[in-house]
Amino acid sequence: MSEVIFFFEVLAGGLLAGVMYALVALGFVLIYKASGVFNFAQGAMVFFAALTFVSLTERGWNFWLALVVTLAVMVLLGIVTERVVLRPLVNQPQITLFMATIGLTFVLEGLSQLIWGSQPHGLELGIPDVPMEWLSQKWNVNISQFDLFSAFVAGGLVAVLAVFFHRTRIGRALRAVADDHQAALAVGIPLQHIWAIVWAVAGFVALVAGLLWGVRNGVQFALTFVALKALPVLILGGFESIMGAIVGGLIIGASEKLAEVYVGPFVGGGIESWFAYVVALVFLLFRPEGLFGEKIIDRV
Amino acid sequence: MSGELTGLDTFPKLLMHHARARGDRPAIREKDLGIWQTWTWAQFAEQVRLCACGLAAQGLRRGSHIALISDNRPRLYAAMAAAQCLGAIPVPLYQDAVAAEMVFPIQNAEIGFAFAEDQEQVDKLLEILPQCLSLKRIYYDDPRGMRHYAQPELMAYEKLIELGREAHRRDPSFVENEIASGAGDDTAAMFFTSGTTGVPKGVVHSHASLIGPSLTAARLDRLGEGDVILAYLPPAWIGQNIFSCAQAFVTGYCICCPESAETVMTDMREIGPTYYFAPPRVLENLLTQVSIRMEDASRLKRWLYRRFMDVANRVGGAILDGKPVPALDRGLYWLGDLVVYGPLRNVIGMSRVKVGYTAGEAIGPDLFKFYRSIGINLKQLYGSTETAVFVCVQPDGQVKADTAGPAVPGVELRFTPERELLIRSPGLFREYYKNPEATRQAKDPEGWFHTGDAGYFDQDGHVKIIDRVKDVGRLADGTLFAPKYLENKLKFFPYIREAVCFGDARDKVCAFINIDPEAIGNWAERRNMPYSGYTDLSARDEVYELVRECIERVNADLSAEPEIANSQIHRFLILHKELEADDGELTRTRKVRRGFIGEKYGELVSALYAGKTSVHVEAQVRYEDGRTGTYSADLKIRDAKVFTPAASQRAA
Amino acid sequence: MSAARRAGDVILSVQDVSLAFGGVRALQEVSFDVCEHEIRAIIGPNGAGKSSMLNVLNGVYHPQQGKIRLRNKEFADMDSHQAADLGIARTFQNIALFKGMSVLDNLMTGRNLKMRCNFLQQALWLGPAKREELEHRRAVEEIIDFLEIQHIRKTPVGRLPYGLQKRVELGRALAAEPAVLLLDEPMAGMNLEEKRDMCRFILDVNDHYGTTIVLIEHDMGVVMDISDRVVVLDYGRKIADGSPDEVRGNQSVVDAYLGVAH
Amino acid sequence: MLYREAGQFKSSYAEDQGIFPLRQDRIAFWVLMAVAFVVVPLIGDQYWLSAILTPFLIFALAALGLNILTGYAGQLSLGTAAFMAVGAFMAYNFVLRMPWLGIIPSFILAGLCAAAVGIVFGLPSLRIKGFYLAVATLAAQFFVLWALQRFGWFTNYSSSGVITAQEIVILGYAFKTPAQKYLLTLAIVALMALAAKNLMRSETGRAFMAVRDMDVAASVIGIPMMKTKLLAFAISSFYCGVAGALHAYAYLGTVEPEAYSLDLSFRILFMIIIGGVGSIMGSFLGAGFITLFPIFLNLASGWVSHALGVEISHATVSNLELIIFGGLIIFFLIVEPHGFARLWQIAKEKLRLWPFPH
Repeated sequence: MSEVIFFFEVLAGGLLAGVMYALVALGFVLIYKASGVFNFAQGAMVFFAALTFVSLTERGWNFWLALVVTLAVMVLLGIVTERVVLRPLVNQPQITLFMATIGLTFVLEGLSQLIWGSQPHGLELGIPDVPMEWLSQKWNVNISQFDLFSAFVAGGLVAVLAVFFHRTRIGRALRAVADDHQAALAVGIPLQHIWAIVWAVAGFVALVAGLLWGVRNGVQFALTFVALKALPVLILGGFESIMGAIVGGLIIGASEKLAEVYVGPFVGGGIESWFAYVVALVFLLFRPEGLFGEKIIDRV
Repeated sequence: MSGELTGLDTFPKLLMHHARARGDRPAIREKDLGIWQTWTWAQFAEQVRLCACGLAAQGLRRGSHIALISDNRPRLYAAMAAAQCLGAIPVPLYQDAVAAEMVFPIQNAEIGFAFAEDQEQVDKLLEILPQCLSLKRIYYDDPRGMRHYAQPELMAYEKLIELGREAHRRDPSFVENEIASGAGDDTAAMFFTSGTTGVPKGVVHSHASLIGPSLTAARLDRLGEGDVILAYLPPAWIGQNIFSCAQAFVTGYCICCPESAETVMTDMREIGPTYYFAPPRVLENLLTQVSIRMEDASRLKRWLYRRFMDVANRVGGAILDGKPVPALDRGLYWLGDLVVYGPLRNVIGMSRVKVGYTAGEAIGPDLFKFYRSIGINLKQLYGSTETAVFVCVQPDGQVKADTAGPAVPGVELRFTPERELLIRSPGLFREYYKNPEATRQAKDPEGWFHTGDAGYFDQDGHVKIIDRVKDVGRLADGTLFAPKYLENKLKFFPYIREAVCFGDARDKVCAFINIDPEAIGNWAERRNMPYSGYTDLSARDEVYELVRECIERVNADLSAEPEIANSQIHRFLILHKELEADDGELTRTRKVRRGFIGEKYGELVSALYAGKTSVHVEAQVRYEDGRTGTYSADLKIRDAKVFTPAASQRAA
Repeated sequence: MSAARRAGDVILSVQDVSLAFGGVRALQEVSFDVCEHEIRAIIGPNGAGKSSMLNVLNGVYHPQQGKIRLRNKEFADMDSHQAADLGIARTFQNIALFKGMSVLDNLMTGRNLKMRCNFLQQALWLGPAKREELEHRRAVEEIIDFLEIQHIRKTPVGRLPYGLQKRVELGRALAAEPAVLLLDEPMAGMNLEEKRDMCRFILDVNDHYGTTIVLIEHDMGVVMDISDRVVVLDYGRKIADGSPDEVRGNQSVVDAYLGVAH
Repeated sequence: MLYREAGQFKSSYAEDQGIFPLRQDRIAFWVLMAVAFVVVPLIGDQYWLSAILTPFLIFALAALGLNILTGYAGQLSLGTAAFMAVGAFMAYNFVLRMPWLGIIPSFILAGLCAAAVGIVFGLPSLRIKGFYLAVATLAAQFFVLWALQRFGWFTNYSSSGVITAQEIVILGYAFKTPAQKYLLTLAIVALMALAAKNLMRSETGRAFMAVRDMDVAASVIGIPMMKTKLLAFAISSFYCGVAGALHAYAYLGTVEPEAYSLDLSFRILFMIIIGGVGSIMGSFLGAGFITLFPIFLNLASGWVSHALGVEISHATVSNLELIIFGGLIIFFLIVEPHGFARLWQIAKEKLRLWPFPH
């Protein structure tokens, strides 16, 4: 019995961690959907957002003020990125844009540490990272309060984004762009604005992810690596599907935790650094277009 | 003849000599399939031997003629030499001629054999086959598209070589025997003159008359087996034949055939010939290209180009001639050579040119100087089909823009009182084929060839050709009047498109001018002068002023030449319309028809001589869209300054 | 002109081929054959299934039903590598050249199946690898000469104008010395002069190398002039098959081209 | 301007297909070789040889490996460092466990091991392309490092996970001094660069580029997709493996798996972006730039702090380095996506046509 409970505990922990992965993956998906850019800098954006926020609060700023200012900075960053990096590279192959975002990663990493210093910071949002009392009392299952909170935030974010994409004019424009750049241009949507907006939204998502991850792991350089966690999620879920990012995140999170617990000991542990990738790869071999991607037919 | 070549009095003998003496050296290259495919002299000789055997097996006999219609290709030269081995006479025909133009030569020489480059040439020959009953065999070089031709006359060159191989196996000494029985006096080749008037004439040359001048000229320029030439002009023209065949056979240098007519420039750059010939129009096109491409260059490059071309203009020619030049200029020129002239020679493929010749028509002094100033040893020569090209050649160090140079050693020159140039030389043709009447007219009993060209010796003994004798007139005071000479001088200015000079039997020379609308248009634009077209420009005072300057510079030049100093241009007008071939004012080859123009615009001519300052014209104008209208205006007439002749100055 | 050309036995035949993408039926029970040395055209209005047919012929698409017979071998479907191996080469409607490579290299890739040296020999540029490379260069130069593209030999294909790219693509296909050459709208997007040149090259290829040619074309006029026999497709079905004259007179062909409702 | 190519014509295909068809280039190349092999070891000091030139050559080799895969065959990889790690640690193990093999065979075997690992991680390339593949190569990066750290056999059960490369002895001759190590590295790199050039101008290279440029067309003309892609992975990884072995033996001496982190993979990717994707020379130019640039930056910060009298901390310099690197990557992608190699090529074209612009 306790083994079953332990299993569910691990599973739940994995799923909740998966939500966190999904949150980062969401940022990738947003930008990819709207601009076809695989934004490797998403991790650096998470780091940049969290570091900016935490540095502001440490300087005694009010939580909300710091949040708004950080958001403003992220929006500005999105706009600048669009102007300086993406616009000159329009019509270049996707791989080129991808490499440009690797460059952007370096710039952001350097910039954030240059401005705020490279020492690690702790971050508190007021929600303790302790097991939910009633859950542990009633079923003896340990699930972190903070994890649940994160899950709610992520869920809320997805809901907001869904509304944004489907109900607002800008959202619909974004989807139009994702479907066909030429068509979007033809109906008179200024592509540059769209891109700037989507980068700003991605910045917002990065901020949220940064805060949540910051609480969990502390705000430090290692935060940039969360992006690496999100990549297998993307492979699994497909680059263009918000739903895929969520489901992929859950699968990766769960399988990773389970593997760590049940397989890890046999190979000496530490497998979470690569296990997610292997899951994704194995998956890919059977379904190259990802979970929610469309089957591509090569037309010649 | 030098020791090495003693007894080698025919081309086949020379060929076999080179095959022995420098068998491994390249004889002929062709850009084909991406690389310069090369025949060594030994391979060339072998190919010729097989081809000769093949032709003999096919019935080509001593003294019969074979037509060659092809661009410059190694196999063309092989076929030519093969025919000569057998004592047969190659008759190269212009490959761009239409079929009808080939009928006369083939009938005239009763040609039974023909070598054609490709399907296009074969088609022409097949078209005229019914008119040319003598033509029995046609060999083609390029089999492309020939698969379905079933005519019995046709045979691929490869097949001919195959036949030759068999025949050679049967009788290995056949070709050598045939070659040995040839002699220098045998006919080597026949060239048909283009025949601007009347029917073409076949100019018959013996081996001796081609080898002699070729050897003399090669010695003059110290050509040797290391030299390279690009064969890009029609082989039917004697010049091409001399440069890429006769002289190669004499010296053993390498002939290079370009890939196609379009790639001549690239091929030239790759090959980098050391010996070069180009008619003035080719040089002019090249210079135009240089100018156009330089205009697109960056500011810095244009500046460098302008600066250093100034230096080159000043001292380049002198340095090339080995004359003393101040050290500073020498330094500047060296620098210019590093950054401008050297690279320029390189990109136009003339880095390695030791000697370059131009001939055929008058060359503009600026054009001529340009090439010399950037260090290309371009020289002029004078000659014709009948004289095997080399009559006058400018030796190194005695190069002038406006003469043809002194006579080549062994050539005798003389001017008749009518100023016609007469020539006696070892290079003279034997006769016009089957045209004793014409032969008699051209070659007098003492062996002087009447060139029909008028000219005189300048102070240094260089021959100066001014015009055709029949066009040369006299002014009232007896001065030589060579209208074409004057007109050419005027046309060397970019602003002047055409000029028509009058003066025969009159007291002075006057001229009609056609401005060049493009050049003048550019000039006007640079000066922010709005204009509506040719007619508008031609009436502008500024333009008159510009043209007057040009004329006065010509006059200044003329004043230095005692023979024609009095034919300076006194008065001129700019015609209100461009001279057109459609209106009968120009020939189809764009030569002015002076007589016709003089009659058509009689009023203008009389106004020029009557001393008026303007003349009224009323004319039908045909617009570009085909409509006609009338034009009526007063044409201005202007005087140009004339200079006291230099000779009389000195006398005074 | 076609009467004079010698057509041989059937080299390629298609039997009852059907192809569908999801619910879209691109080809329905199409059958026809191609004789050796002939120029066989497949024509039809837009969306008739011409391109699909071509893609089936060289193994890019795999039909759900039907058979393809090449010489004496029968295939339910083949992959494109196998097709190339059997001597089928093709060009594409939207030029599919290797943009980053020169004309020469593009043509050289066409000969990859004929190259025998392994990569180690190539890395060392040893005798056999070098010899092989140079031999094939020579063969490719013949094609360059044949197609009159000497002047662009070393130009990257990306820099060439459209018409020349088409010609280079034809060259790449020819470099494989194919038995059957599939041409996918060889004249699409060309001006009149380029079309005339292309026609000449197609006829020359057929004549000089004896290559069997299957071409699809949208523009009827050109095809009728150069092909020996014509298959007409409409909505994935074969509606006519015969000499150009027969096809031209066929009522259903006329209807298909004029857009008469079925 | 410096070129005088009139008269440099080719009368055989061998000449025409030569690596340096122009005489001036041949001369320049041999002069460069003479300088690299003779002059540099004579005049180079320890620091230059061991801290700059040797690593430059090693990174150039790794960049060359990546360029074969990414630049020529079009398969983006982010796992270069992992293949280098395989090379380094396997070389160590071969020398350790089979000392009779000798250094060079050990290096080759290490390279082959890297190639094998490359093939395994290249397998996904048969199904996936582009970013998906790039992400898949990250799996190699993480898995290999994990394995090296986790399994003691690789490090000969060294407690710290650090290995110390054995002395390089070839046929009884020991390569000890920086100059000796430099020369060994140079010789290996030169030979491998030559081999790469030969490969890229042969059928293999054309097949790579065909797959890169238009994979459907490539398979239609008979280029086997699987073989070509896996071969690209194998050759690329072999180069990276040998570079890794040299990295351990000729440069660092002692290495731990962490030396081959994702950071190094990125660094090498930057080398080919800045140097020139799809260019052998570009690999060298890029490696040179990325190796020299931090040194220059350090020097420059020294001058600046000296001039302004401000102390610039090491952290600041390394952050600046990040920013400038990142900025340069973006700059190059925007201005000249083909990097230094293309700039070089353009300059050369200009010089050949001088004074004409085109």
